[in-house]
Amino acid sequence: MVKIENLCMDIGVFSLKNIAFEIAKGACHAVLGPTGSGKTVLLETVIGIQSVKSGRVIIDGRDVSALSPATRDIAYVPQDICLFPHMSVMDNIMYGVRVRKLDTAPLMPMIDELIDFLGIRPILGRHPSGLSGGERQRAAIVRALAAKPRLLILDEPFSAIDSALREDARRLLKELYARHDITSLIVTHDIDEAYFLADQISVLIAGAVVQSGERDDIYNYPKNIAAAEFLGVRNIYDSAVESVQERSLAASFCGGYKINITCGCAQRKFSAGQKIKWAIRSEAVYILKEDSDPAGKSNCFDAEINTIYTRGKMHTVLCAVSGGAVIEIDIHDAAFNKLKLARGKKIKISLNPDSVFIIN
Amino acid sequence: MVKIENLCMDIGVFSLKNIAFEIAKGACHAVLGPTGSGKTVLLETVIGIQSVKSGRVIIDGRDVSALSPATRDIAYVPQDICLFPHMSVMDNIMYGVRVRKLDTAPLMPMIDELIDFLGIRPILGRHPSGLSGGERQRAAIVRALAAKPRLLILDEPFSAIDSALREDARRLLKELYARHDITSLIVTHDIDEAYFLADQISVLIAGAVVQSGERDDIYNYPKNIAAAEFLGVRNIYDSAVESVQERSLAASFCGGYKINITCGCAQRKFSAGQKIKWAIRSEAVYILKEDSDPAGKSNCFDAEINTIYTRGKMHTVLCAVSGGAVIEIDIHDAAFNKLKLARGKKIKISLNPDSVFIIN
Amino acid sequence: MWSLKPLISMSFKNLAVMAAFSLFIFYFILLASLFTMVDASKFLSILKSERFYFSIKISFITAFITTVISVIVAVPAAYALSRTNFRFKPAVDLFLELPLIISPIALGALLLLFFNTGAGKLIQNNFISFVYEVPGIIIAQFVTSAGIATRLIKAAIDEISPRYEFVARTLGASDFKAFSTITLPLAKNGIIAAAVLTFAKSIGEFGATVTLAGAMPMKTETLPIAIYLRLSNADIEGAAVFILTLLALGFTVTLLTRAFAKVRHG
Amino acid sequence: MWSLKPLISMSFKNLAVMAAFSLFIFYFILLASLFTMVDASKFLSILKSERFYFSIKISFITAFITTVISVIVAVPAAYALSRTNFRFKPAVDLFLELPLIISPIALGALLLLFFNTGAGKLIQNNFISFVYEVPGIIIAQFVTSAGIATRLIKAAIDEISPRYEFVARTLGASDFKAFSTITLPLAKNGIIAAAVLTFAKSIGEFGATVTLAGAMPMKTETLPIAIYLRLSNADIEGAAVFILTLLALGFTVTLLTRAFAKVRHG
Repeated sequence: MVKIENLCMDIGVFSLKNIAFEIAKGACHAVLGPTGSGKTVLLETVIGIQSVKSGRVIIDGRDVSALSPATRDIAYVPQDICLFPHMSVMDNIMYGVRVRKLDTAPLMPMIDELIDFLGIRPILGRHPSGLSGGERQRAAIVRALAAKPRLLILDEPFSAIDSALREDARRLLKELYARHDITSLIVTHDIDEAYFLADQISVLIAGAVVQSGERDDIYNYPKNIAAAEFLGVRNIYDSAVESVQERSLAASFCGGYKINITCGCAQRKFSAGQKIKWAIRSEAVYILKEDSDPAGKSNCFDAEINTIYTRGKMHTVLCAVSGGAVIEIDIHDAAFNKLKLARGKKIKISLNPDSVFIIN
Repeated sequence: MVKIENLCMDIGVFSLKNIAFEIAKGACHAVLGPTGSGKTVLLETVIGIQSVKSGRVIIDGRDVSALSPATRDIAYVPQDICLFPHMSVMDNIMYGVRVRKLDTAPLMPMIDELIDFLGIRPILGRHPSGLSGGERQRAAIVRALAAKPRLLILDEPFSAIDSALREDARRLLKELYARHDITSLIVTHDIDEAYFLADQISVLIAGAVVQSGERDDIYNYPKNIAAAEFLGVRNIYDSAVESVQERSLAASFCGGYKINITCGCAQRKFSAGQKIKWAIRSEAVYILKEDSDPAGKSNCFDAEINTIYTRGKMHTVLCAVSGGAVIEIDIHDAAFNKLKLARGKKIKISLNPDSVFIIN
Repeated sequence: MWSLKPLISMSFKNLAVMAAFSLFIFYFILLASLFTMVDASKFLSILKSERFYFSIKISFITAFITTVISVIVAVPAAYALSRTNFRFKPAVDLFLELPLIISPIALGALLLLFFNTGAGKLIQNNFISFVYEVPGIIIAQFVTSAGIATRLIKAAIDEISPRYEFVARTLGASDFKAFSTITLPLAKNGIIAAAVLTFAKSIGEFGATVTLAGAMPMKTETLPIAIYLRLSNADIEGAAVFILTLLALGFTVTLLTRAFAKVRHG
Repeated sequence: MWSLKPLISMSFKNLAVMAAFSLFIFYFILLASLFTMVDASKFLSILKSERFYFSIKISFITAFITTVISVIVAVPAAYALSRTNFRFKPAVDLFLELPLIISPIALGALLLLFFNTGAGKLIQNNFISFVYEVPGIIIAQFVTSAGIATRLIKAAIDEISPRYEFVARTLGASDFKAFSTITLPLAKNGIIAAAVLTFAKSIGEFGATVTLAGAMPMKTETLPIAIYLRLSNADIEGAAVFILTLLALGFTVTLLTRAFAKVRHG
């Protein structure tokens, strides 16, 4: 298990503040944050290139904070891959084994398996300069794993790969994680990538972790505005608590509407009249069929379509609720066509009370 | 109207071969292609920085192929934006007007409108170094449009913008196109971006346009393997034509299954026994509800779920059809939950005959 | 590596820092030894002498003229080398690298040989005299610095993305307008740094100057020539004053170019 | 700009190319004038003379030793300046830039002054004699080239992403191992180019050498000193042979460094 405890860093004007999270053995943890949030500095601190101001990095019970990178047992694949350009792929892979003077024999079966699994046997004799981004990345992953590190760190793992090939690269990495017991930390600005690969996610904004937890919780229930906006939540509304029940609360919505929220037991902290913000992801808003009866459903509103952004798989519909607020809805192409949506059309929308959440 | 006619270029080992497409007045045309396909060279040729080997660039009836960039009436926003760092944003915007010694007065109303629409009035006095990627891009677009060019060219328009802010930037540009009569050529490797912004798309692979046409046609019916794979089509199958009807044809599918294809009138070209490849986008494959009766639906198959990749909005389900072939399905989160999908579950899938297409 | 190995493994970085410091100390000791030679009263009397004033004046005037001419030629030449492709570009590029490598005395000697040819004599007799004259100082400085100035300014222009000019040209600017309104202002600090360095190099030029213009007191006696003449007369304390002057200039120039380099990157 | 304006607007690029060519032609004419001076029979007799052979030998031996010492010191120093932060780094950096700017004659004079101090005399009397001796050539070349070699090698190391070393260290390499197995091989061509340039500079060094080691025939008579001595004796044809030798060396070296630079970027 890897524990990051209250890590603090100062580099010039930039600082990391009390970074803390854990990575369970065999799990993948993603640090997700925008450009300039301090992701790379954090990662270099964990690796041991930057030294900590305070706090500790503990790997399998051993405090490595004061150790050199060579003895931390952390493998690292940087954003630009950095295969050693003057060595063949095989020499790259064996670099760590050789430099540590490890016995090659017991490691070879696993290395061979990795080579085959990642499909780089045909390029073992080649030098990095002629390889594609994907080939380089796979070679770098085998190099990183060859000496059985306790933690694998990937910095923006797919940025060096052509976007059309990223999906395959992601799936391969996901499968690799499933087959081998790899404890991994990835650092990325891409929400989809973090969600796809990681079990837990920490959101890093301006040098501080604003939220850390299970992937689905982070995705579905961001806890504050900065995280919500970064995670692409587009429906955020100022509101006030109207009434608090045992397992839900009602809050105001534009034009005297009410919205029911059942998310978690969060309502305990709230009292009637309190100012809050509530939010819902655009894909959690449903457009009801014209003939459906909204009576049975909660949080149903009449709305009129303002704007439609068509895309490939999902379209975005912006509609104004009668009270004036604009709600954004992501809708699958099939449903979009079935509902015959068009600008100016009057629709009924429904917000699942479980999907509505409160942010600070 | 802009016409690119049989443009050929040679730069060292790289060449552009017979590039041809048209951009209707007020339309946005996207050149979509992977890294190294020649997008930037094409664009520099249209601008006039590279000279053509053969072929012509015609803008509103005028052959500009031999003109200098200064007299082509083409505005250009490069990938790295390139606001002049030693000038204020306002001086950047006015550069073209001043250098052409145009009368400022008649242009100012439109420039002012653009400034306000793109929200850059507060930064007019500032120098580019302190601005965000989005602010720079908006300033560069105003600079490009200030002297009313006949064609606006954007190279990878959103690459300089943080991914979390790209959606807003895209929508703003889309609205700008809707409000002003801008004829535009964008160059990108991002399928979603091209689909979102453009009316027509040309797919450029290895220096040649492999397909050019309306956005939806390109997205839904790529014509050859290279385009289909680049455009993210994951279900492609070798097959043979079994029978040809007036408005559809039947083709073989693994294990003796048959698949009906109604796409266009393409079947005219085919005859029974001919080897073909057919394909379908993953979001066009539907999973039927357990209680639904497949009798009425065509192209229904029994399948078993192999692998599930969960994401935020859409999940990917890989399932094996009884005959052995694997079909990939993209499914919206709500439907995914409703259908209670899980690995090993037996499902019924349906392929809409209109969504199945034949590629070379 | 044998016996050094443990030491190296222990702290390779410290060893590297030590190497840097040993070089520093080497140069520092040389400078320090200068001050053991300087006698305050003699120092002042030399500073006040007309001959010192003459050396300063002739050095500054010639170096200034050289710098102006070098920059005027080097800016367009650097632009051509950085931004355009033309025939014989590799040959031109190669020739401009020569003064960086070839001994200044060889360059001075080449000038001397040239002025001994028919064409050279024609120029000498009908236009300006160079050999053993002040214009000879200027041309000697020019021949050793013009190539370097071109390289430095080319490096400054290379750092500026050509896309700035592309954009300016699509906005209606001619080649020259795009250069003068965009590239030139952006390269300004680099050009100034190159000019300052050319000036400093010219002030310190000795080999080519002594060959072409000779070492003539109160005539072609630039600061380096003055050092040479004083040392020839075993006037070590006298030489020290001139060395100190050159060093002070050198430090000033280094700090100045760094200030400009910082502005450029900032 | 007044009357030039139309010309400039017409073809600014051609004007820039013309500037580059005029510089090229300037240097080319100088070279060409050399050949008007060379008399084949005299040329051959000098080439065969013992004195020419001595100059070549002493130049190559001293320049080779200087290059070896410079590279040995410069590689770790450059690494320290490129990759580590240490106290007084700005001061060290500043001092290493001085030899680029300060007149070689001032540097030679500084050496001469140093060997006139107590410490200097102690070294001269008990270890090696430098003043007017062959070791003086080497130290004169070293003082003018070590700083430059460090700068060039630092530039080569700066080009290599430090992340290569980071990766090597996470894979278990010590600082030194990461340097010797990754950075050093990657900087190899840059270091070779720097060594070749240091060698060329040392071959051509005149100002510091003439000051410290003097111009003594058949003793400290390097190629530049030989040119100086021949010109002093008005033996222009003799000087021409030596100039030609230096030029040939200069061309070879320039082409060599370019070949290495190309390999590095390729």
